[in-house]
Amino acid sequence: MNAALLTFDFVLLAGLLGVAWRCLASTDLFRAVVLFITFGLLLAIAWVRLEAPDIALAEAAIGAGITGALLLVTLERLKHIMNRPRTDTDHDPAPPPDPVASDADAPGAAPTGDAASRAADAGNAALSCAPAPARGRWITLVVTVGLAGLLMATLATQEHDPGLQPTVAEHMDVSGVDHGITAVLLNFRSWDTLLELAMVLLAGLGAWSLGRHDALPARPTPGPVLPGAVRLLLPVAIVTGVYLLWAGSHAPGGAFQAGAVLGAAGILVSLARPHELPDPDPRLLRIGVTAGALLFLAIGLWGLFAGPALLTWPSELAYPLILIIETGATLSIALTLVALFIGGRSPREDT
Amino acid sequence: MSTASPDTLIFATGALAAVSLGLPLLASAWPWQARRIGLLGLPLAILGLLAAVGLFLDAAPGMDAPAVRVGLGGWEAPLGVTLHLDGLALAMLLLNALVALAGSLYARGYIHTAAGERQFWPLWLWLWGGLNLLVLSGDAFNLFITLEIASLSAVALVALTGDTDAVTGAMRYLLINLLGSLSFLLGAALLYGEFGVLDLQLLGELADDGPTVRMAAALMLGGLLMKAAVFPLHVWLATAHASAPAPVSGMLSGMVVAAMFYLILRLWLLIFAPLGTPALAVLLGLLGSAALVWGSLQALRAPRLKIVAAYSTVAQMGYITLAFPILILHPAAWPVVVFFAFAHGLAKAAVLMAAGTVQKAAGHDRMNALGPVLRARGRTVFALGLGGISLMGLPLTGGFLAKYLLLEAGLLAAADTTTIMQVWTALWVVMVALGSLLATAYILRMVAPAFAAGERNPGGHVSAGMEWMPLALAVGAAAMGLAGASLTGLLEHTTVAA
Amino acid sequence: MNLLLVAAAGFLLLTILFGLIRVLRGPGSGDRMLTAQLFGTSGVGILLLLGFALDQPALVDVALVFALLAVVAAVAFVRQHGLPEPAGTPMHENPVEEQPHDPPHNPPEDTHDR
Amino acid sequence: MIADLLTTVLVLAGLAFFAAGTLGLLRFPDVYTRLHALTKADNLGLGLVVLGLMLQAEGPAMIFKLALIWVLVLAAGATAAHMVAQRTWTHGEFERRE
Amino acid sequence: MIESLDPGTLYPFGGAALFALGLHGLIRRRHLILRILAVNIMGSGVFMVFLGIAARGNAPPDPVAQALTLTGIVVAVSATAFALALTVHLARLTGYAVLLPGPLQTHRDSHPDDR
Repeated sequence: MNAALLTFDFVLLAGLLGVAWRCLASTDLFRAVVLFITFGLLLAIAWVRLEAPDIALAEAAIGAGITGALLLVTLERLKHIMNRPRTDTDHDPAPPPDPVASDADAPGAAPTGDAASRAADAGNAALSCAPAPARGRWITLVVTVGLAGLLMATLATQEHDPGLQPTVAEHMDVSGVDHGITAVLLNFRSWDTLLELAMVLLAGLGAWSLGRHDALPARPTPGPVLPGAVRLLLPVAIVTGVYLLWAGSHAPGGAFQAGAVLGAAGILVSLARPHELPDPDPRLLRIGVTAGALLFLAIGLWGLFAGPALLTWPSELAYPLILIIETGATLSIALTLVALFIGGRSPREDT
Repeated sequence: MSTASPDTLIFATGALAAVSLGLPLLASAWPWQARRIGLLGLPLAILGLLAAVGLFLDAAPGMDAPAVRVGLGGWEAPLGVTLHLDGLALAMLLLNALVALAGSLYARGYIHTAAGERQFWPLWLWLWGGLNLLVLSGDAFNLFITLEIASLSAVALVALTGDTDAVTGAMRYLLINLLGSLSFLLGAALLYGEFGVLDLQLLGELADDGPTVRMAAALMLGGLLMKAAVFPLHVWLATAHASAPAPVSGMLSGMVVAAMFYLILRLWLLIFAPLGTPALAVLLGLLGSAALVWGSLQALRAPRLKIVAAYSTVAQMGYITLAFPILILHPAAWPVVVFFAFAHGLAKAAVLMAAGTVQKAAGHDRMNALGPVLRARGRTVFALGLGGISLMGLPLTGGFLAKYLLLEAGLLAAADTTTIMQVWTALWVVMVALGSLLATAYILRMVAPAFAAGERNPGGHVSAGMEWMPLALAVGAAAMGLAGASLTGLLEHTTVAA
Repeated sequence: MNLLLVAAAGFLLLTILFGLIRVLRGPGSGDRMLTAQLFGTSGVGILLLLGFALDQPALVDVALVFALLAVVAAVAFVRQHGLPEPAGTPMHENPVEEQPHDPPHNPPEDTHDR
Repeated sequence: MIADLLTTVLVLAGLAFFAAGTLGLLRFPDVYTRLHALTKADNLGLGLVVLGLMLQAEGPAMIFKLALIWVLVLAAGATAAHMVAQRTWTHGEFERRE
Repeated sequence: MIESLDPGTLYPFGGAALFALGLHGLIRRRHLILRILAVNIMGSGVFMVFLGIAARGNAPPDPVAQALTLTGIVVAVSATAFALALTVHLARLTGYAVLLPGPLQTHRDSHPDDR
């Protein structure tokens, strides 16, 4: 049995390394992105093999739902920018050289293939990129292989250390939940989780500070397939999100996985857009994005004044407090991920 | 027993952390009032900080361990995240407070469009708060997250001006930061793999001389050296610092780079000190000297005021890198690094903000066409000059005090080592002197047009804050020369690994 | 029984690795997207088989999330987002009034890629 | 015992369809034929595996969850295949096998 | 040999290899999207090392290391989302999505007044 599992592990690791190598060595961006999505899938399976279902859940929700869609839309935006007729000369007086001409000689950039797919990607010419420059090839290879060797040698010398698992098991009864990871995330090391919510919020603020997002008119589709799929998937996604949030206290799940699933559902709706997206008042959107972290800190302050230190939950109140915090965090994360996907701040903010 | 009982200090530490996170969160939730939240909240937070310093100074002699350790969430070291407040942390909090306050009052006049304020102030408070939390934290993984928060807010602020150079610089800065943070995290992972503990102080007690600690040291210190723009990895600094809004450049050159060196010092004092070998000392010395020479030469060549200041940061960071070889031979001299961070932080923030004022007034900052504006604006030129003098290290300024202590430590270190190391230490001492000479050259190049005769044209309108703040910082940098004793007193109470 | 399930999961993993050939060679982006969709399904299959082989019922939730979100990437691929910027409000107008030093330098001379 | 035997048969049949799907994906000449291979692997391949696993499931909740997963994968496969085909059809000129 | 290679020891080696692969890609490739993917792959390598450490030995996995990895994944996603937004913004400004070579592009010595 564990011989079969061992071969499974070897094949999985070989697949991971192969996909990662091909992804970083490809000269066509779209192929790199698809390989990266596959890499995320294999990674989730690797986390399953490492007995970390929570992380596999997060990797699945974030890898399949958020990062994949974000990369694909970024490629579309880059393609739109590159192919836009350069009328606005104030930014770039000399029009950039034609991409296809300069990259025609790049090896592997123009594979032969059936006409339809090739023609379908005429617009993708902007997405091909030159292979890595020749100079400095060997030095980087030697450095990175040396680093990998050193890391593996160091890891080989480390014998098994039980880590903090016994201490966590010891304090589980006081933590208010009976799932190890949620107890660590929201009770023992809740300061890390609070700062991590701040990090998600900060990424949203940074993306908003760069500029406004494109216009988002309704885009009715000719056929019934997409609206039908959205109508089916949306309620199931919301129910799954709430289920994951609820299950977090006693089984794999929790605020981030639920937030990512709800965020992915929001991204699906903002992509399909059967009818005009509700454009919320910018002030409410800003409060909504910050609510998760603010609520977390506010409840934590109570510990600062009453209890021994900041972020202390009294053990009998721990479970309801943790649930409230997780709900707030889920909503804020979902909102921020959709805002990050849409790209800029809403034009209403600057009027 | 001490007069102020430690639990007021524990409350103060917790309150400092809560305010450093609360202010930015409030500003992010209500960006329309973010400017008012910043201008009211920052002074209050700094008053609280001064109170905490007072409490700490008279409670510290009585406390057994020279640091206040707060287990957040009520969970003690190995399980929970601990905040670690000692003399070194308080000194860096003070520096962060001074530069942030001056930057905020400066930014009041510098950014006057409503849209700009809504974007600038939340990110600005996140940068200040992130650096505070970085200094307070005593846990390896928590340091990774605070590093990410500080770096991301700094990158977003650099990209705020929206012109080509700013966004290019911001992108390069972001990639370097992500690389640095990931190597820091891998180092922390290796340490956790070996010792099963993440708290820095506990790691210091457990750390031996094995391959894991050596590899973790290489990864963590390498990542931080990248973020601190030490010589071979400094490429990102000039573009990012030169094209950012002036208060942000001041904060970046003044505090962010110094915070990275603070973290290197903290890890060095607690965990990695026994790894210091003479070979490492020579390597760091060579890097520092190369940074000094190369940065100064670039500063001499740069056509724009802000770029001169940015390259001078690369050069001055060479000084701090030079301090480490002397530290390896003479460990007790570690306060030199903090003195340099303070002197350089205040002086460089003054110079960059003054350069921002000149640029705002003249419409550009190309040095060969700044004569009229410099001649007309006495206060700004005085700020530039005074900050420059502290960078040069002329007597009675903060820069002089730091260089003097470095030279003194160098001579002490040279007294009791092998002859080869004495030769190398002598070389570092010579490099420090050479660095001062080069600094004099590029500072005078910046200020010289003001003394030549010629027409005077004050250029565009500049708000009062933009004139007085650089001056205040420059005076602070100079006055720091006289306040050396109190800073040393504060730094005495710092946890240093046995 | 568990041995069979693990072997089946391994077989599905091999089908994914073979499918990679189509991703590498596939001339058009449509082919690559289809292959990514097939990998999603095989991924769900592997997770379910492993879930029952190692009796970790949580893996069924992971498979559920994968099944749910498999369509998001395909929709993102199809629904291009390439819409024009809002009229009259250039995307990168400077929120912070920074004096533009001067028009940006002309593009670099050496070969570059995009 | 019967359940284990049935599960084995069903899972192996499911694998056969997955293999057929992958083989079809590699061998078929153009986009439109490849998507048929993909959808076969979806509905029948996974369907049979899910049926096989249902026999091993303990409670009705797990059986329902497995069925839900299968329906979702069906929907995802159908939608993706349709949209990809539509996009290739509208963007690329029609490619017919002479 | 077979028994000693449980996931806890095997996967950290894979993680180290992924970290090095990502670093190689980050240094070599100059297109920003590929560099962001390289950073993500490096991050996955670090998380694989962390989770490998958590799963060592036959004791139940260490929840602290897994919680840290979850936190790291969310931090990596937000940093990636911001990096992609910055890349699109850079492409809008300069027309290229690649960092131009050379340390400093802002030398204005090519400015008409300076010549």
